[in-house]
Amino acid sequence: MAQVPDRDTCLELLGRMCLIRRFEEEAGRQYQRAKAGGFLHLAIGEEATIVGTTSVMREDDYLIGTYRTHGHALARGTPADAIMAELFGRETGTSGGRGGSMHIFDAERRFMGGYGIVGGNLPLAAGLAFASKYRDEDTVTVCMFGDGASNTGNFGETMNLAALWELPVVFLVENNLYGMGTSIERHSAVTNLSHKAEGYGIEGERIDGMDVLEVRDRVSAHLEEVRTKGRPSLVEAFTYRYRGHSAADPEIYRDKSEVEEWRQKDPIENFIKVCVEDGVLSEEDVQSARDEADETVEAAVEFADRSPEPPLESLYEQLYVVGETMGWYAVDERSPEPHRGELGEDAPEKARDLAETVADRESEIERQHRPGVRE
Amino acid sequence: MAQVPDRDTCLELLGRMCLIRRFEEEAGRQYQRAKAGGFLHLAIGEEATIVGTTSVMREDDYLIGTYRTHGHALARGTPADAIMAELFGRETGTSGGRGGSMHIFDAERRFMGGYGIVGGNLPLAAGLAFASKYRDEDTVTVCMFGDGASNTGNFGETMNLAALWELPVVFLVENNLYGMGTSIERHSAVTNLSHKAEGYGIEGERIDGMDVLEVRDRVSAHLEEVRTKGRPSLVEAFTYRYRGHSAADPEIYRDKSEVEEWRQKDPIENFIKVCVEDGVLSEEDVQSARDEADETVEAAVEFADRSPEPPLESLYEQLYVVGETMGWYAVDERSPEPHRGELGEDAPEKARDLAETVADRESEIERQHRPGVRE
Amino acid sequence: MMAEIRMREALRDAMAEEMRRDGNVFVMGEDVAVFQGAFKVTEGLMEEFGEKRVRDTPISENTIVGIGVGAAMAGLRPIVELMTVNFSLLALDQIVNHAAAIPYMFNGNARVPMVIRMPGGGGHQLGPTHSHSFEALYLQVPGLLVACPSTPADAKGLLKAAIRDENPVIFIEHESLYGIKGEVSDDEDEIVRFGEAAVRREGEDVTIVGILKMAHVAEQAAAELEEKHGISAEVIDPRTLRPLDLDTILASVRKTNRAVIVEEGWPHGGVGANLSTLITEQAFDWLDAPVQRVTGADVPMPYSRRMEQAAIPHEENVIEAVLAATEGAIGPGKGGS
Amino acid sequence: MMAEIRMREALRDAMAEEMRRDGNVFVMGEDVAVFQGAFKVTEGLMEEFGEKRVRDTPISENTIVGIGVGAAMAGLRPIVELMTVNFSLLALDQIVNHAAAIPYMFNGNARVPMVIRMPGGGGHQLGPTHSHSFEALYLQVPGLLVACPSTPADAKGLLKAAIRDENPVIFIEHESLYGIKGEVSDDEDEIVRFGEAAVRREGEDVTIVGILKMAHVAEQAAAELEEKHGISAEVIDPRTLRPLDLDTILASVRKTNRAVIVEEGWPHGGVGANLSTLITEQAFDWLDAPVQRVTGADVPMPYSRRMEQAAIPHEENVIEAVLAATEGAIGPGKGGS
Ligand SMILES: Cc1ncc(C[n+]2csc(CCOP(=O)(O)OP(=O)(O)O)c2C)c(N)n1
Ligand SMILES: Cc1ncc(C[n+]2csc(CCOP(=O)(O)OP(=O)(O)O)c2C)c(N)n1
Ligand SMILES: [Mg+2]
Ligand SMILES: [Mg+2]
Repeated sequence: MAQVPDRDTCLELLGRMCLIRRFEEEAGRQYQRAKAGGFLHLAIGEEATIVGTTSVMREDDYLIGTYRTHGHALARGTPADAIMAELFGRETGTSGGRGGSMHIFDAERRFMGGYGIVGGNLPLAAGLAFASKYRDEDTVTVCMFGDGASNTGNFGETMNLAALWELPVVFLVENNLYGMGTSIERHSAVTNLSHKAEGYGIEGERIDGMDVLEVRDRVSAHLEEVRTKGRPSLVEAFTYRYRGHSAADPEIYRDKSEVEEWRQKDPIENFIKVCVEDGVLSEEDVQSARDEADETVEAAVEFADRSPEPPLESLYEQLYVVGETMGWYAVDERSPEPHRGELGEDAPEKARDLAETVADRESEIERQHRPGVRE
Repeated sequence: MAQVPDRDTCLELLGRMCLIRRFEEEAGRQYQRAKAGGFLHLAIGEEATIVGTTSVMREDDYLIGTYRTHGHALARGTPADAIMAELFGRETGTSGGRGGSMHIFDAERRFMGGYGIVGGNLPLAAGLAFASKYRDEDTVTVCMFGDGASNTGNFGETMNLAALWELPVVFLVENNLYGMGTSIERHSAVTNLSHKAEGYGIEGERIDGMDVLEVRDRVSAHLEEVRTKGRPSLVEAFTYRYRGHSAADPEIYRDKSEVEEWRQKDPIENFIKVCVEDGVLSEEDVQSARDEADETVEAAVEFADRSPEPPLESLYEQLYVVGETMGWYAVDERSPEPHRGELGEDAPEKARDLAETVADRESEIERQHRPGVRE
Repeated sequence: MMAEIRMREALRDAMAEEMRRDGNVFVMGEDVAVFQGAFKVTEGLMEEFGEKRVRDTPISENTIVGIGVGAAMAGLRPIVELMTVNFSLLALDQIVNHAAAIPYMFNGNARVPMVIRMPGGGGHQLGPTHSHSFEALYLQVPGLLVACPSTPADAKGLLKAAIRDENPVIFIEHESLYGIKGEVSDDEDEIVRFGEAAVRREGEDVTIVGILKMAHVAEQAAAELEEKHGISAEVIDPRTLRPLDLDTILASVRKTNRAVIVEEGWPHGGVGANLSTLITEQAFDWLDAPVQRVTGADVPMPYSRRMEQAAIPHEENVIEAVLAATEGAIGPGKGGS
Repeated sequence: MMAEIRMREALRDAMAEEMRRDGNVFVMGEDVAVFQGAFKVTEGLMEEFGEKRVRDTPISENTIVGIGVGAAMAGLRPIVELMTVNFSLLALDQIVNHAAAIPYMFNGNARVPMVIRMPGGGGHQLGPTHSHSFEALYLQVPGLLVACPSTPADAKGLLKAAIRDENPVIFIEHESLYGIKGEVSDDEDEIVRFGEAAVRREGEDVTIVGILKMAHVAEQAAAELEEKHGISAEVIDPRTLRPLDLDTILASVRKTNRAVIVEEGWPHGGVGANLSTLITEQAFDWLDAPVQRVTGADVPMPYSRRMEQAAIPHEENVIEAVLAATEGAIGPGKGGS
């Protein structure tokens, strides 16, 4: 077992993990209240993997993740306000309400995004790392993805290319034993994922993703090695999500008892035990970490709630950068207005017109039959 | 070194290898004469890998390959006539002149096709094997592909799925050290491809692809194992193509001396030496194998030459099967004829009309600027 | 016998009936077995047919489709479920360069009798990577058939036809329609043939063509047009886009002299653009106004609720387009009926 | 200064000039470095710029594009070459769900300034998997720009613009045009802006719109129409399909009252269908005949030489369509000019 770090570090780790836990719980609640829409993938249970990793990253290192990355952004320092606002689809969200829960983004903190396509972030990670190397910077990219993603074509392609080009990436598999409702034995021929990239020349290590200190310890070693040797590595963090894959998952694919077993390894409770036993933190420290998380999340909900929705006339904004090389684009071609190409300019009023006619209602079908979207 | 087999087998192996060599040389010549068009990928140098493999396959085993598969079809027993006719774009070709050199096909001999998309045949191979397993047949699928194809997303996906579902496939990499003009060290992080699928649970073996007896020996062991244990395996045959990637390759990426070195390991010459030294074959046997190959190929050219081109009015044939569930389809929408949907029936005359107007000429641009297509 | 069932049940029944009928039919896809389908469409299938014929796959879209193609070439009849159309982009090489091309490229010596089912469409705040409508992409490809059912009865009848058909079929479902109910025959021999449009409502003044969820939006708009504007709209659901029953659409347009196409996808090069062109080419002299299109907005789908709704067509948009089409006949009169 | 150079040289020069100008520009793709490009377009680049900036890749289309996207997000300006459009289907997820979606989905907080170059088209007997024309597929996607140059000058000017542009650009080249020669400026500051069509030939009786190789076929047909039929055709090459300079096309159609669109791709939902719809919507009252389309045949491209030629449009087809458009104005006269 890794050594217990200093008090500040312990407070930091605990604070972040509590914040993620609280945030996710609240997000789930807000989703039930239909404040947040779409799919909602919570990382409860996986806090140690996330926080352990980000706590040893440099500020200029890149992080990139999946559709389950509220926690990753929080751990990187993105304000809870902006993430909750994104879940609420508000203008003040990390992605201005355009991306939603699956597409959190914070370039300032080098959280290079959550991505809805499984495996889609792997090549992007290689691209970020390529840019660092191209510019002779010694930043490392950490790419987090799921066990299920290790079966995508992108996995093999990216491992080979990253190894071949010696790109500075730590590939970190959050192995939570399931890709949606399919258990790892049913989706991956080799279930020890730390070996999965060996054929591409990338060595891997399996670590206990429930133990924030082990994650810190091992990931920092990998970061160091990748940073100095300039070669990619693979870390398989063995972890678990307590909740369903997304909000509407009936969880018929696993036993309640399995979830209970994993709860015994709870990353937060166990870390607290270690810290209190060690004496580095007191019960009061723990309580105040929890309280602070509560407050932050409560404030985030309030913030999100009073934030405005993105103005409907911004529907076509940010799609293109207009400039020297392309002076205009056609905003829309929806009848019965004339084609914008004829007017030659972007025209937000058109968007507002369209939007306002319809935005405050949903179609009949929609209302009558909210489908049992389960993902 | 593997034991020399009986006389009949030796004659068979020699005959097939000579036939492939001659066929490929002649194909190259016919391409220069513009009798064959498109891309032309020759397998000269790779005959031992091809013939060694097919010689130990059962008749009901499936074989599937790439765009470099004249030899594979020949080895499987497809008449040289039909392959040459396909290269000539004739009706009597294996694919009726629709597929060309890259898309040879012979279901009758269970040669399930050559495919132009690198890596595209890997999932198909898994599908063929899946069908065998589904039907409780003990046929094995042999899937041949290049070193370059091992970098495609399909490789990883298919290896995992084949291992997971225990599909009876022998994956055989024809490692000829180059993917087009890119040498293996420049395209693959791990250059010993026999290890490349280990992370997916498939063990591999590297064999000498220039030695037809070793190929026979090892591939038959793999076939046996796959057939009985019902698990996929990987064979890396180390081989070489003497010719350019395709007909127009200037070969600036390798030294002439490298080619010369490999010519010393010529699969046909060395096999002849072994057989003659062993006494199982005489010089006359060898000569008559060569003569027979000459004759077969000469006859194939004649056959192809006098075969008719596919009738232009068949342009739309074989696109769909029309029947119970779909009674018709729109043949074309090219102006100025009325849309066929209005007539409700397939109409070959329309195709002929279109075709005849244009077929005997090529556009000006076309004629003036035959582009330097190099692939 | 008819029973009122939901679209997802109709689809399930179609698969179950065909699997009982033909041992070569099997289902594979991500989470189709143990999880019973991301949208519950394969519910109960694993229980009835076992894991051999109802198979969970890893997340490997191109290979899943490719295994289907290979198995079909060897004589099986795979039903491949891609969890949503959004992920089908990862499988497009196997769909276009393999499934669609193989029968033609091998001169009919190989056939690819398979069905690729996939739900799509927006409306659930799934954002820019999960809300695509790709009908317009698939209808381009020769060698494919493309179905897009909008009712439980069509879903069942078309899926049964698709499974029996010898060609590769792209079977597009709409996520918002899985829950709608409708009368569905339980005659196991009944199919809906490809290439036969359905006239959902007869009318005299304008022809509205809508697909998938937009077939319903079109019907609702037609009802309101009748009620509030005294306009009699004929509503047509093509049901399949390849082959496309243009005859039925043209017959209607030659009667009404006006047409509006409603789709959820992007405007450039969309289903509407294709239909508008075909109609104009064939019935130019019957048209009293240009064919109107109502489409999704030309953006990746935004997440925010009101914005997403603004990007998706609604009855209002259809009504607006119909009014433009019926009042917009400026200039000297056109020929035709 | 102008020099007569080939299209492939013009493209190479565009890349070389922009690479000299901006150290963030680099080129990657299969066989672009040592082999100097499957079609020789990157000839000499590795020699000048070294292997760091001119990079051979493994055959991993989706990841090649994805690396470009990631590098662009981090501030580089990648030029990714896909060996041909046919293989771009393997990269479509990164192109559509990532490159095109990212700027919008992250509300402009990320940009993807990259160029994806790829040659396509038929005519060289490459058969069903290697002869695609995918312009119609790419023009559908919001977030992308789409260029399709037909002359060396446009190739250079548009590629330079594409490299400098902040948006992801699909840059489609035609394999048959690499060898054509034309006058090209060597002014390093000259670009061709996106969204500006070129009028290749002025005329009064009919507007012919053609892209890529079909822009040349259109011009040749126009010459023959003048000579043999006394018909004066205006020929327009849109040069970019996103954004599309519809204004120029409409101005022409409002003058000629007739239009013919020529493309090499498949007819269903093609470039022609899109253009025909746009023209008809905006200039309905000016049209004396339905817009005619000349397209490739609705089949995977057959290999056999004459058959392939039969599947590709030629001058004869264009002339036939123009004659149909100019004689086909039956019924009462139309309004407009
Ligand atoms: C390419 C693709 N295929 C399918 C999906 C649907 N899907 C979303 S999450 C998921 C499971 C992913 O599992 P894993 O990679 O283990 O990550 P986890 O959700 O467990 O964190 C699936 C199948 C998708 N988003 N993208
Ligand atoms: C997906 C895809 N990308 C690129 C190409 C172009 N291409 C054709 S063959 C080839 C090289 C393949 O090398 P390898 O797999 O080693 O096979 P070999 O030609 O050596 O037999 C390339 C890049 C293609 N056909 N398909
Ligand atoms: Mg998982
Ligand atoms: Mg090779």
